[in-house]
Amino acid sequence: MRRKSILLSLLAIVTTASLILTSACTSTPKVEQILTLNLAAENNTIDPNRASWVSERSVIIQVFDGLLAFDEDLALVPMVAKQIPTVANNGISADGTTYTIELRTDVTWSDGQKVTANDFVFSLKRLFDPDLACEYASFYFNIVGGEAYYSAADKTDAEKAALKDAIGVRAVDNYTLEIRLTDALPTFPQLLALWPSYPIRQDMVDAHGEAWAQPDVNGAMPYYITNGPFILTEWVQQDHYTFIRNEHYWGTKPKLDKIIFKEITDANVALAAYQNNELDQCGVPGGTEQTTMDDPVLSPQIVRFASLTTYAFQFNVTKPPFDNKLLRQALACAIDRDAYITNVRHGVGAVALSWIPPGMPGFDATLGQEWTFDVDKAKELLAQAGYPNGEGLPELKFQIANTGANPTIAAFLQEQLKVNLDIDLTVELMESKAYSALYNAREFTWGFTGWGADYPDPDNWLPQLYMTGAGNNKTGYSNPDFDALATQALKELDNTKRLKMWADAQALVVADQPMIYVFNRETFVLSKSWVKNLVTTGMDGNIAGDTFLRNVYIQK
Amino acid sequence: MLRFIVRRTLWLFLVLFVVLLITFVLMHLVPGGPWDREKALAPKVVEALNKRYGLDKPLWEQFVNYIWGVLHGDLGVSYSYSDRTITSILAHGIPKTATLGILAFIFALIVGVPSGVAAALKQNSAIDYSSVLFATIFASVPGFVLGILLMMIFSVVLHWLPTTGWGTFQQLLMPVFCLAALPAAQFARITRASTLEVIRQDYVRTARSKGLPESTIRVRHIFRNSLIPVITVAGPELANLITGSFIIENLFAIPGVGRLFVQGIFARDYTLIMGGILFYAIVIAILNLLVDILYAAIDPRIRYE
Amino acid sequence: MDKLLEVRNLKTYFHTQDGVVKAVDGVSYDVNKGETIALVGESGCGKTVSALSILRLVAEPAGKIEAGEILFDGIDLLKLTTEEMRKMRGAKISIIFQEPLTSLNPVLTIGRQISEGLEFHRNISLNEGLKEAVRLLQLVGIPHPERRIYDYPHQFSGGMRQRAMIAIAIACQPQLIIADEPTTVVDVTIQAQLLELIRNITKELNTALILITHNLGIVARYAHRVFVMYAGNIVERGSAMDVYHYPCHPYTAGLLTSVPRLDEPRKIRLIPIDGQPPDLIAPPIGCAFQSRCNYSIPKCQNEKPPLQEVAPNHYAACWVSQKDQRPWQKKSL
Amino acid sequence: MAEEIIIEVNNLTKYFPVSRGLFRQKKIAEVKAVDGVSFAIHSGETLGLVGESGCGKTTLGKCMVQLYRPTSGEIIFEGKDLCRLSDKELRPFRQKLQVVFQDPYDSLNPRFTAMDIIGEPLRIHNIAKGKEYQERVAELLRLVGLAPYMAERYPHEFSGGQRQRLGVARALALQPRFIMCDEPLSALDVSIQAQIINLLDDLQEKFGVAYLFISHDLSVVRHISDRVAVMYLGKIVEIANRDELYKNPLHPYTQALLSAVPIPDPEVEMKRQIIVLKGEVPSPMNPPSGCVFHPRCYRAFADCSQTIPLLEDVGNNHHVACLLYNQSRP
Amino acid sequence: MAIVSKAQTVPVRPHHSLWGDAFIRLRRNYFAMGGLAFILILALMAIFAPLITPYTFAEQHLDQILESPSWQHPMGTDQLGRDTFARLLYGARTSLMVGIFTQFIVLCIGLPIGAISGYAGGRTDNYIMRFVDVMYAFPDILLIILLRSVLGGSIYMIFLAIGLVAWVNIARLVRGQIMSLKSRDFVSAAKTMGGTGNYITWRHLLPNSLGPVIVSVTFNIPRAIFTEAALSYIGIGVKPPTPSWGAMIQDGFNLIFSKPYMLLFPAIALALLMLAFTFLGDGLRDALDPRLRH
Repeated sequence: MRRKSILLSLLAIVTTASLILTSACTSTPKVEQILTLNLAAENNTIDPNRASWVSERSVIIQVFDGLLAFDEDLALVPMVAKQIPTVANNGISADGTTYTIELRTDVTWSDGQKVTANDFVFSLKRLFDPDLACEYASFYFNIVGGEAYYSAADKTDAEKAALKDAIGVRAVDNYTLEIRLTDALPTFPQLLALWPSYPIRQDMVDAHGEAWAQPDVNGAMPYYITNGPFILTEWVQQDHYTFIRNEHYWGTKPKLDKIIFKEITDANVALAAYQNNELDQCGVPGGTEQTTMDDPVLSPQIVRFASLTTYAFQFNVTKPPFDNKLLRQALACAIDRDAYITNVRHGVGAVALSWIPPGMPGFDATLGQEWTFDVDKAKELLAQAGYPNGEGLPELKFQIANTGANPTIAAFLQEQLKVNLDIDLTVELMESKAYSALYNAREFTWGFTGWGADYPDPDNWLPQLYMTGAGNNKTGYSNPDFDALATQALKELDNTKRLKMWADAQALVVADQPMIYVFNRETFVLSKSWVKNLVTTGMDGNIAGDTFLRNVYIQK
Repeated sequence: MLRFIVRRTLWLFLVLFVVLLITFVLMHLVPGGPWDREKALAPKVVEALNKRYGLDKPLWEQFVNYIWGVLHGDLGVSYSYSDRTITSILAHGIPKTATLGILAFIFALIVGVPSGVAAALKQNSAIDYSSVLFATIFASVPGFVLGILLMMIFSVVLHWLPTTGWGTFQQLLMPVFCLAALPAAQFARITRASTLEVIRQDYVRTARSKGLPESTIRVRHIFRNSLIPVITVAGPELANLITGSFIIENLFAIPGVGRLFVQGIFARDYTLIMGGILFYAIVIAILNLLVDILYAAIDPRIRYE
Repeated sequence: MDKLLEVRNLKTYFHTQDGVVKAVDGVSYDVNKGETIALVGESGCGKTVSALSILRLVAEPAGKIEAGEILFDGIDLLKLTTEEMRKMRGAKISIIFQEPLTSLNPVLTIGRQISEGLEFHRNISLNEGLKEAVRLLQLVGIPHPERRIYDYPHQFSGGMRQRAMIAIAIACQPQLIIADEPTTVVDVTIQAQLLELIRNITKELNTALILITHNLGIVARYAHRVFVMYAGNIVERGSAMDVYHYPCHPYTAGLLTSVPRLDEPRKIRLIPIDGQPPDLIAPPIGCAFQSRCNYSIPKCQNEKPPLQEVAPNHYAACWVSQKDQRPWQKKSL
Repeated sequence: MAEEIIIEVNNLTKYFPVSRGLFRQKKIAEVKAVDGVSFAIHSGETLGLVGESGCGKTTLGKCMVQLYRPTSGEIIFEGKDLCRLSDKELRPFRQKLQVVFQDPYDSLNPRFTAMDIIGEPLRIHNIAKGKEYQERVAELLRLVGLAPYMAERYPHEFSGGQRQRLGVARALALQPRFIMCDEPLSALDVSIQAQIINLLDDLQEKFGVAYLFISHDLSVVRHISDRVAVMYLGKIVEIANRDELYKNPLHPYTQALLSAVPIPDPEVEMKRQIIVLKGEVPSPMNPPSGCVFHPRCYRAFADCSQTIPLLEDVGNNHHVACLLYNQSRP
Repeated sequence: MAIVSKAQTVPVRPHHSLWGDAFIRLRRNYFAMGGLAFILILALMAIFAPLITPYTFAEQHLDQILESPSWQHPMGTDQLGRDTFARLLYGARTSLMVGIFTQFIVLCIGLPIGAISGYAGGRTDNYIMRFVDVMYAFPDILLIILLRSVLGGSIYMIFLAIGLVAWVNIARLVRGQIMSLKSRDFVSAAKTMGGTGNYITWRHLLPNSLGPVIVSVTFNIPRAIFTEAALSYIGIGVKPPTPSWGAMIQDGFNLIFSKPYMLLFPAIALALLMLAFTFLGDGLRDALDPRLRH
């Protein structure tokens, strides 16, 4: 019996080997349309309702279409919705609280069933399921009844069911969706382009529970019925994802036959894999940008583009000594951001003097010019702040998470203060979660943060960080003028007026310097020359061009 | 012997309990929780998450619940790999990590022990010096440095081996070598030392006085006795290897358990940490027991009551 | 007489970090067929090394036989190849070591350790070897040998281990057995058992025996001829009777007077040999015993006395003795 | 001979438990190393204690100097039962009860100099300091036949005999009244043994110290002892004055022991018939019933396996525990 | 009174204590002496680093970033324009400190616990050993990471975290040593002289068990340095701007494809240090091995 099985397996090996050999020999001149990319992270979940990380989004956007989407210029375009809802086309009620969205009728799931308004209703209600605790649900708390249901974990099943029914989302008919908001939210359409609002198949969830978005023992995804350009056929956890083209796709079908996402977390190893042709795209480890640009083979393969991300040194303005605005301004003038970008980052990235990055509505290039690098001004401000030549200054502490290039930037900051103002900075390099905990508890003194766009609007950038008591306002910044402007802007339905308000609000913040803005990120990756039509946006995740992989093809 | 095994197993339960308790306490002393992120979650969300995973209960209750679950074979659900049970994560990762570890262990034994014996039998010869030097050099380079150097040579320059991943024989070569380098060096050193000691023993002289051929003396009289100290280190070493190495698994992108546990700590994935430590402690205990049994098999002087 | 073994001018040195230890420095002795001779001396005098040299078992690389001839049945053992020498060991010449516990492999059964020599020298199977082992254990007086062959050395008592060693030594019926202090680690009653056993076996098999010991009583009881060693040299040789009754070297005489005897009236005071044996790395130029000798003359300091016949078949290496004056004999009588 | 009794042993037993267990060790058996032994030693006297290895003679010796705490019985020294004293109470008595150990390699701390070793008792009891201390050490060295300049040397730089001299000097440092000599010669070469025997003799004469001289060498014991006790399997089987015992050994075991000692004279040996005992010493974990010697005894009779013989005086201060001579059987 | 005879003198060789003897044996071992010399030279260079290099470890030259080795910067510069050679010298301070202080902590915990366990024996020993069992059941690296996270960021806490995990081996070693020494006659001798338990432990047992402890420490020092390197890879090593070899290797690791020397210099330095300690440890073991005496 044992012998037999050995023989059988030998036979299998021989057959497979010969198959591989013959296929290799007889391969047609046609290039295989397979793209291999690196996700560079491991995902917790690929359930659209529950996902929260960029690498999760990278997977979800390959296989799902939402009501709306962002185009190459980050403008909204309709997907499953027939058109972008506006007051003009009756998609939005005059008070801005009721959305009525017409759906396309030709959109199908990967198993051939039609996508209907009920799929969206199910998804949006599930998003607030208190037992699921979806992390992005708070973005949608403007939906009537959402927050109440979300907080009902301790209630009885009957009460929960009642709360769920009360959520302001319903299918008017199979292809008409109605969403009611508590307050007007001009940026709500943008939220309809984000993954938590993507449709989900109720039958799969009912039948398989949370396993619907999980692989079976062999790594296959039998219940992950989706409606996007690709189908996820395989998720070998901690190893790779395999996507194939969705032949039932309603839109333009992708040119690629197959995409593979690997999960190589080490940047150097990814680069080695890229050089060994195991990956078609990879990032470069921080610090190697210049040599990559100098490399005659690699330099033509460089793809670089600005990313909607701003990095800043943020103060805890509620505690001395950083409650002193002049001190903050002095420090802002003492940092040579140009040298950092030009020398340390080899010109990759851009100096930032304000919070909202270029390429986004609300960006203002004129802001923050008074806080550029100027040692004399810095010294003067320091004296005005009450610390002439740094005398009487208490020990300055700077906390930073020990990830990526953070130690380098901390060392840079430390040396800048030493050289320019003769201030000794104590750097506290912390483990990531410990830093986050300290930071969320607002017990840090001076830290380092980065902010990337969830959606391209000041809504996502200003109120959350600078309104008094807002969830991500870690600096403790509080400015009544700003609060007043922001409260207004959040509800202003006139887009031009709205953006003007935000511009004014940002100017208030920049003047107070609760953060020293340092730089905007630039994505810098290598992409094989045979990868054609790679379209990138400022909101791309770890994979450059992940939003539009449906357009990519291979040409050798 | 059976009594001994039973006694050890009973003792194991107590050890595991204490290990879990200490881990639990340490884990909760570590600043930062599973939901702490730089981009903070809304308080409502954190509240919901805590409720979902039972983290809103008092610590002692969480611990009691955990132990109760463990006694029923339920190791809980991972927070960072949402809704995957720890059991399934372990079941998914252990075979890979163990395969890697066992191969590395075998490789280390095959390379280390004979070179140690050879070095001892030809003490102070070129073989001796070169094997010691070689072993020490490989043991002196951190695993991740060795790994990336190998990758540069075999993948980037020669294009012989794939850099990363799991599934094929070629993908195993580099990680196995990296894992095996240090234990191989250790085995070589220990074997050398113990062989040197054994060849000085009286009974080897006795064997010679009987007129036995040198090969028989080496195999029957020297080798078996010089293995005894090797077994002592082999047990923990094997335990280390089959519970995986974060560094090697991370470097070669191997979906094993070794990297999971470290990530578990960084993610404050409490159940994953506890599961990892539990797994390690059990492996250690089983291997120590095996070592003891093996001892008794090799050395008849040892008998367990 | 029929000479079985003749050792001529054997020199075995140890090369240590401190210098060359001349453990055996020009030793000659001989053994007749079926005869028992004794090598007597204190620890470190070279008696064990000279015996190990016969089997070429001196621990290399430190120890090395530098010169000399060891003729066994007319063949010079030092000229044999390693393989030829291997065939000698156990088959023609065997050895019983002092420490039976460390001399037996702890992880092999007694039976296998007895049979393995037989397997190689007689080309028999393990099973036949074990059968033979049972017979041998019976011969050396171990009860239930058919069970005990499966025991490990640690399950044997000290006396039984030494019996097992004897069984190993006689397994191939060698012509010469070297017994290196075979009873030092056992008690008197066991010592008596073992020595009687060895004597009976050697008599029965007509085996020659080299008995290495420091116990003068044992020598007196069992040896035909005696070779007294001191600091790597033989200082006196002769028949047991001659050496005990007319010691021709002051060292031998000193040994005899320094031990209390049960058969004589209790002495008020023992007469010890003062001092210590010399350092073998830098032995004195003249007589090695000179510094401890109460009878030394100036010549002793400068010239090393050769081993010369001082009476018929009685040799001694002593300048005083050669002048036919042996003050120590008068004193001891 | 009727002198002051220095140390008296009454019905002494020492059992070693054989135990196992994880936390609470359970006793599963006992090794009866010393089993009901009584005798006394007078001042200035040497009691020889002979027997084979494992017979309990060393255990007995160690009990007497309280290196082991006996299981039961008493040891009377200067009117006190040492077994009842606490460690702290014992300390003043320790000065007067000293030991010379068997192995001169093992009994000297390899990292101490000769001065440290010999002076250790002086330091522990704070007896001498500074110059006085050095003088005392030098005097002790001279006393045992070593030169004072050797005080700076380490044990490994001495020969075996010299080390044993160091051991003796250390034992003498506190001017004890009793020294337990635990096989002090067995690790030494023949020619050196006589040196140490003479040294011990001289010192006894000089200081009047009493010895318990433990040995397996009957000729040496005869030379050095005033009285001799023979031990077998934890019990004293015969005890008598030296000359009486050697001239008239009564116990079959004593007879066998004496007969087994080879005489360094070929002529004598040729004529001598020796008694070769059967078998080996049984395990003290489960000793034979009745007379513990009966399985090996060449004169044993039926009753020997039933009745335990008591140590009784058969006249001339000669005690023997053997049914052959036992008058008062129970 | 016995008389000192001429023959009672000892052979005229220079006399040494056991330590002295061991040192003589060690001196004959060229590998070990080479290792010791390397360590000492490195330590001296680390201590006198300011005299050897004009740069400090923190000094940034933003116009000289990632320069290849030259006369000005013998080992090149890093991504902030800091002199690699200077950082290597100052990093040696950290790495040696990690090695030495860790072992100091290990000894502070392991030595007394091992000694108590070995000397007291019985129930005390039993409980301590059971606790050691528990410690053994922990995976070292995970425990270090946990402790590291609990204890926080300071470099001293790295010592403590590694030390808290590594003491178990020393304790076991000392316990074994003391248990075997306890039965030696010289200990009995001290007891019969009235030496107290404390006295015996400190004067007799511990000094005699130090040999293997020293050997073990020699082997553990590089292991601790190695652990720090691994922690740096994981991202929880020492904090900037203090350089450690582990952190430098980690930095260089990221530049392996563009500036390999950034990895090679610290990696080679670390490997050499490891080799040096290993050779020294081997030499010490041979020199202190009591069986090689006589």
